[in-house]
Order: sequence, then C-alpha cells, then structure tokens
Amino acid sequence: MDMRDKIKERLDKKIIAWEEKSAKRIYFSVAKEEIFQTVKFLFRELGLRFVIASGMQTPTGFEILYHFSDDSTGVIYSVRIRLEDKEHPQVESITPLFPAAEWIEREMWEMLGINFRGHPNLKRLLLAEDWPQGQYPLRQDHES
Amino acid sequence: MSHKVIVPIGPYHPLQDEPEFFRLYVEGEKVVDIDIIIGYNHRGIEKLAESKHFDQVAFLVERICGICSSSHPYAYVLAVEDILGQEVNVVPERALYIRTIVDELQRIHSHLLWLGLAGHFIGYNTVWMWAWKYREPVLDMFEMITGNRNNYAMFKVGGVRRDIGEEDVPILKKTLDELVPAIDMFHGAVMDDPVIQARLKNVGVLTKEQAIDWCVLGPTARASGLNIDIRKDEPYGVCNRLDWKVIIEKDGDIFAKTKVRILELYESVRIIRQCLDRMPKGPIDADIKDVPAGEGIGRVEAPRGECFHYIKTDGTNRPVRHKIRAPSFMNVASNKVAAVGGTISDATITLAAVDPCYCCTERVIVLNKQDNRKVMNGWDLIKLSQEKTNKLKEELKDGRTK
Amino acid sequence: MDFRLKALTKSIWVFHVSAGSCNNCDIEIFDCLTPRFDVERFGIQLVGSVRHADALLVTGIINRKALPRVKKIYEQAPKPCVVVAIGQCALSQHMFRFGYNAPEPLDKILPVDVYIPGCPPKPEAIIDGIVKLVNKVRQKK
Amino acid sequence: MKLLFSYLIFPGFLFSAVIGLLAGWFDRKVTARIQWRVGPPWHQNFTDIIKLLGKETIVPEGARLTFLLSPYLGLLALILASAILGEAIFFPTPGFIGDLIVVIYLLAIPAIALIIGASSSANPLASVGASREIKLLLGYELPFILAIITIIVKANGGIKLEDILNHQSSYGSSIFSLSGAIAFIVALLCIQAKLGFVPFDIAEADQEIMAGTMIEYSGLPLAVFKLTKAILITVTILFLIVLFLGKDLSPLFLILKFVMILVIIILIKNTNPRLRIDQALKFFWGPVTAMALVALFLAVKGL
Repeated sequence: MDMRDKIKERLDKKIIAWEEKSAKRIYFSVAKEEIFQTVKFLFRELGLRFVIASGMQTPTGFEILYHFSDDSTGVIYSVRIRLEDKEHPQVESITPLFPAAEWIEREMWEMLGINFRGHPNLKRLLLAEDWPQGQYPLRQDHES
Repeated sequence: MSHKVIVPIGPYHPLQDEPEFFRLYVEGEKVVDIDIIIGYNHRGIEKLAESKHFDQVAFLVERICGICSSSHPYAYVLAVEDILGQEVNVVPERALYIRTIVDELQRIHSHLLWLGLAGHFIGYNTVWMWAWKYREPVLDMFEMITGNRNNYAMFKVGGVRRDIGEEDVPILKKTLDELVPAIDMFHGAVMDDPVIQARLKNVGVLTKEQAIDWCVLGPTARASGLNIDIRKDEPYGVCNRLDWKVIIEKDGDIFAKTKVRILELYESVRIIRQCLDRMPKGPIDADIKDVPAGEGIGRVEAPRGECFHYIKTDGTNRPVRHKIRAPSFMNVASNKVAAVGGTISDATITLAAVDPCYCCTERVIVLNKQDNRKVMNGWDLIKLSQEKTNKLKEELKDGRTK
Repeated sequence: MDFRLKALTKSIWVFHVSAGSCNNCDIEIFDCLTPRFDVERFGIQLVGSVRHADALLVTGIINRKALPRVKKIYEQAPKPCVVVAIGQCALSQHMFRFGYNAPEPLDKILPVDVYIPGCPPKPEAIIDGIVKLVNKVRQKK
Repeated sequence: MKLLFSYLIFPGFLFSAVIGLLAGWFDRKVTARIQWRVGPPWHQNFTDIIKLLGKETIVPEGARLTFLLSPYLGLLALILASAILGEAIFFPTPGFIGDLIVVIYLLAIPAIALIIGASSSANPLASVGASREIKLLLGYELPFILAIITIIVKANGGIKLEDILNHQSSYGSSIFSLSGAIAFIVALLCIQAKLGFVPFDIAEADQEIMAGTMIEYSGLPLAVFKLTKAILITVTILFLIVLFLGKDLSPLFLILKFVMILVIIILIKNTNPRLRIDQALKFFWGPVTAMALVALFLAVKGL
C-alpha cells in the first residue's frame, strides 16, 4: 500500500479524483498543466514503467490516459487529464522525459489532432503521405 | 496498437526508391543514425473495433499480428473481464487451463520461428530449415485443438470456444516429449558454437538504463536484466498456480536474448505439461450476456512482451474506445539505441533481435551519410552478416590450429 | 509458343509482395519452402528481384500507403506475369473493408489470376492454388 | 564444316551446356537434401532456360546498348573455350601453340561481361554489384595464374594442352606430386570464386536482393547469362581435369573425375556462409597466393 500513499502524499492537492476500481487498477485524474511533473515523479522517482498513453474524444472535449505499471506488484496507475478546448487541444509533451513516449504522442497527434508542445519531431507516423491534412480518423465524427 | 510495425512492400524491396522500414545512416562500416518509418500495415483496427460488438472484436484483434495471434485476443478478453470483475471468478476453471495451454503453445511456435530466422540472418540456412521443421508439429497441435494453424479464435469473453478432448491430451504430450530433444539440440548448437557466440556476444547491446528509458518489454527487457513478466507480475489464467521461473539475463546483447528465448521454450513446455495433468473437468464458457459501462485494462505476456488492451464501454454492446498496444511498438523503437554504433553487417541481426514481425527486418536500406546514395539494402545486409560469421569462423579455426 | 508456356508452368519464379498484411500469409508462404511442403520440387523458386518474377504473390489489404507501390511493382514485372492473391485480406480486404485506410481491394488495382482464400491459407491450399494456376495457363495457350 | 560442328555441337556449346545444366541440377538437389528437402526434378534447369526465353525483355530507360550485348559476349567466349578444351580431351589432334593461355583468357571474359552488363543497367544496386565483381575478379586471378604456371613448369615448359596431357600420361597426373596437390587446392578455390558459388558469391547472383548484378535482366538476356554460368561450370571443371588429372581420359574415368570435383565444390558451397568482399580479397591475396607461391617453388625444385 505504500506506493499509493507515496503518490497521495506527494501529489495530494493536485489529484482531482482518485478511484480504486480494483486491487490492481487505480485511476486518478490530474489537471492538464500538472501532467509533466506528475509523469516525471512517477517515472523518475517511483520507477514505474510507462506502458502507453491512450487518447480519446469525449463529448466534453478530449481525454488522455497515461498508464504506468508497477511491475513488482502488478498494479496499473492510470493518470487521466481532460482537455476542454475542442478546436486546438494541446498539452505538454512528455517525450523529453523518456524517448519511449515519442511514437505514441506522434500517433495521437496524427489520429486525434492533439498538439504536443515541445515534442522533438512531431511528424506523421502511420498515415499515408497523401492523407488529407485536417482529417483525424479516430475522432467520433470521422466515419469508420 | 494496431499499427504493427510492418514492412512496406514485399520482403524483397523492389527496385524503385521509396521509404523503407529502417533507414540506416552509415559512415563507412559504422551505423551512425537510424530512421524508422512504419505505417505500411496500418489498417485502422482501433477505429474498426468501435464499429463491432464485443464478440466480433475478438476476431478482429486476432489478426493484428500473425505470430502472436493468441496474445491479443487473450488481452482483449481480459480487458472486458476486468470491467466485469476479476477474471478468476468470471471464467470457469477448465477454460483458464485451456487458455494458458494455447498461450504457451503459441509462445513455443513463435520462439522457434524467431530462432530459424535469426539463424538465417547470420548465415546458417540449415538452422532456419531445421527450426521451422520442428515448428510444424506444434502447428499440427494447433490444428488439432483449434482447427487452424494460426488464427485460433479460441478466446471469448467469459471463456473459451472449443474444448480439448480427452483423446487429444496424450497426442499433445507425445509431441511435447518429441520437442524437448529438438530444443536441447538447438540449445547445444547455439550455446557452445564458438562462431555464433563470437557473432552475437556484445552486439546490439541494450543496457539496463536504456531498457528502462525505452520501456522495452519481454525477452528484450529480460535480457537486459529487467525482471518484467506479466505472468508473474499480474498473474492471469493459471500462471500463478504452476511452478516455473522467469529467465533473466544480464548483459543485454543478442546472445542473451537468444538464450532467454531458448530457455523460455523449456519453461513453456513445463507449464503445458502441468496444465495437462491438472486440468479439471467442467464447463468451458460462462456465456456473458452484456457488458456494463466502465473501463478495463487487459495485459498478457506475448512472446515479444506485454500486450496491452484498454477498453472503455458505455453499456451498449460496442466499445466506445479500444486502445491496443503491441509489444513491438516499444521494442522496435528501442532499435534506435541498440543498432547505432554497431557495424552494418551486425545491423540486420540487431534489428531482428527484438523479434518484430519477421519481414520487418528485411527491408533495411543503407544510405551513406553525405550524398544519400543507396549503398546496400536488406538482403545485402544479410549477406554481410553471414560473411562476418564466416570470417569469425576462419579466425577461430586459425586460432585453434595456430 | 505453347512449349514456352509449358515451360513456364514447370518453373514458376515467385516474387512476394506484402502490402499491409498481418504476416500470417507471409509466414505460410515461407512455410511452403520449408522441408515439409518444399515447393522447389515443382520448380517454384522465391526470387528477389521483380525482373525475374513470373508470379506476384500479393498478401494483405492494399492500404493507402502501399497502393502506389503495388501498382509500380506490377508495371515492372516482365509479362507474361501472373498475380496470385493470397489470403482473405488480398481477396476482399476481409474484416478491414470499412477501415479508413483500405481504399480498394486488389482486383480493382491489378488483374488477379488466382485467388487463394483462407486466413491464413494452409500451405496445402497455396500449393493447390498454384496447381490450378498451372492448369489455367495450360488451357490458355 | 567439321570446325563448325566441333564449335557448336560436340565439345562446344551444346555438349557443355547440357553437362553444365545437369551439374547445376545436381548441386541444387544435394543442397536441398542437406536441408531435408526434396529438391527440383532433373530437367529443372532446362525448363528455367526455356521459360526465360518466352519472357518479355525489359530494358530500363537509361540503360546503354551494352546492356543487351554483354550476355552474348560471355557466351561466345565460353563456346570457344569449351571447343578448345574439348578438342584437347576427346580428339588428340595437335592443338595450336599457346592454347592454354587462350583458354585462361577466355575463362576470364564471362566475369567481365557480367561487369559490363551490370554497370550498364541503370540501377544503383547493380552498379554496386559490378564493383564487387571486379574486386573479386582481381582477387582470384592472381593465384589462379600462379597455379597454372606451376603446372607449366612441371610439364617442363609445355604451353600446349597436348604437351601437358602427354607429360601427365607419362609421369602420372600432376595432382599426385606435392606441388601439384597444393596447386590443385589453389585452383579449386579460384574456380569456386569464378563460378560464384556460395562462399564467394558476394558479387554475383544473390547479392543485393537475390539479383545483384543481374537485377535488371529478364527474359532472353537472363537466359543467356544462366546458360553462360552453366557452361562455365563444365569448362572450369574440364580445365581442372586437363591440368591436374590428365593421366588417362577414357570416358569412364572422365565422368568419375568430373563428378568428384563437382562434389567437392558443392561441399564447400554448403558448409559455410558467404564471405564479405574485403574478407574474400584478404583471403585470396593472403593464404591462397602464399600457397600458390609455395607450389611454384616446389615445382621449380622439381618435386
């Protein structure tokens, strides 16, 4: 239980919501601006492994979940942030912290149109060169 | 993630110039920089998953990668069962055993496949033929249990689609018994063959810090000393009830990765044997009717690492969001560090060491730094690596004879 | 001309084009080379250059990024050249048909001669497909 | 008329092509057997050639005229070489002076033809293949000629094939003497490189993408190249027989010797992976040339 206390005690006022869905799944949400510090704390100090970030479009705007896994106990901590701005959603990029995040942020930029400030080389990862600029496939309005 | 790393056009790259999978920038022999272009296999599976209901997604997810076509559906099914509460109390006992058997059998067939191709890349075509020859009986087992050599369609939310008949168990055991001497032969061939050792030792090294930074998974991470194995960290199926050990190596080079994979073959055989002995009778499916709203995460140890599925549902029978992340997404990105610095003749085997889809490693194109003129390409690199093996063989021979 | 076609059926040189495939079909094609299904006894060889190819084995849905390249390859293969669509994805784009990245199926791009269904088609099915191809070429002469 | 016959039919083109294609088939069959595979039927190489004749020939734009001519250059040279060798073996008519030298040059021409062809096809990969072919050519020519000089010295200065054969029939095949044996090994390795079999096929066939220098060829020129390679197998092995095992060339012994050399070459081919171009060069200029010099020295001493 110490990992949870460490997170709570370190980020207490920053955590907006804390939900323990089950023994191995913990979701907590943080303000958009805090994400860089939170990820830095989880990755550098607590030594959690960054699994993936999953972005999606919700009725109120965009939502990104950063999943971290604590391999010793098998618990997954998912940090959730909400982006209200529908036209130009953007957030601090975490690629400077560790290179593993580079590809997934490029994918989210390409698929959902979320801009990542400070990303070293934000260019197309998966879609074809002749894919129209403004089209974001994973958005709800885009036909499948 | 559906954007499996895949090779653009034909494993033999055609004549005209177009973006290759790996673009190695070279100065003379040394690899200076590496540029990875993926996306040729992007089929938009995540978007498609949103238009299919829960049973259909299992089939869609199975066709993400040809070699680990039981890990993705297993992780997806675990994600949905995560929403329904823990897998253990949702799925009947016998189904848990069958799931573990299919998952481990698939690990054997995938590791054997990699072993053959690795042998091919460093110049031993007979190893390739032999490894794939011993892989055929494993595929026959799959055909017997699930009806198809690769895409098994065994996994279903709440259980398994087909049962393993009583008469199949002895045949399965016999095949495993025949497989063990073959693995011993490979173990012997790889471990004490001086040329292979000289060829794979401290090549394409991924140190522990780099492994952590790049969040690599599976054998690639375990060869660098990271103790990551989802079967132990977050047990699913019956993994925690059986006794087997996680293989960890320290020096992170390709030799360690090969060793990890071969020793894992033994572990998988052991797991399957224990499962076959302890498999109880009983139902194999809890036929779940509907999935409540919520979020679920499913993780499975695929042959290449952790397969991660995240599902968000809103009570209807279609997922709202289905995030898939295959292990190679992280492992292949780490090639940027592992391949740079080595010579181009080692480049092919380094890229193959993370065991991405087999044809990913054949489309490498080497441009020399200054004028970007094409110097070599995929098969040529394979030739180079095969030649290097030969050179080492000579040296070792002279070494012995001198 | 017919004895040349007859010779063509006895020694088909195959070039493998994987356009957005999940690798199952690619592995099954390689399986045909391995000891159990060895196709070299029919004279079938996997060649590396499109110039030497008689048959193009196309696998996978032709996604948007791979489409122009598949066309280019077909133009470069010396005629008479046969196109063999292997696997359900190459036939009808399988379950990825409505995906945003799969513009059109293979037979709208290239004239396909043999369809080998299956996901993945077993090596026996691939060999059977090649046999049917051989008979078709014999009739055509 | 008789001349034409000997060039085109018997010891010349047709005979050596058939033998060469059969030898090629034998090689593919043995390699397959080692890998537990069945391997192609006997007529496989013939069918490949016939099929290629029926194929369309594509000339890449930007390829120069020599692109189409070079295959025939190699073929003609080899027809001449096989005719001369055939004459010496089957009909003991007195060959012309220095026919040994002529055969050596004729054997080098196919490799040069390949280089011209590859560099004239406008493909960067082929040009890289051609450059490697040149390096390989430089590598094995030197020791090859040294080995042949050893034989000339042993046959006390006879440059005519016929003299060498007579010398060997009286003093026993030159392979049994020490210098002859060493020279045989050197010549065998050079033949392996000239044929472009596995340890030394860096430049030729499957270098870049299983096409290397022949990447742009299709249809007729490709068939001619394959034919040239088949004839090359026959001619080089016959050449070795004449030089080293010339004792008695009755048909039975000839076939036996031919198969023996072929088996040795295939074994070398299957037991080790390919050499990188710089390794191959070091290998040829280093140990192989040294051996050739030792053989020459011994021959001069009269051993």
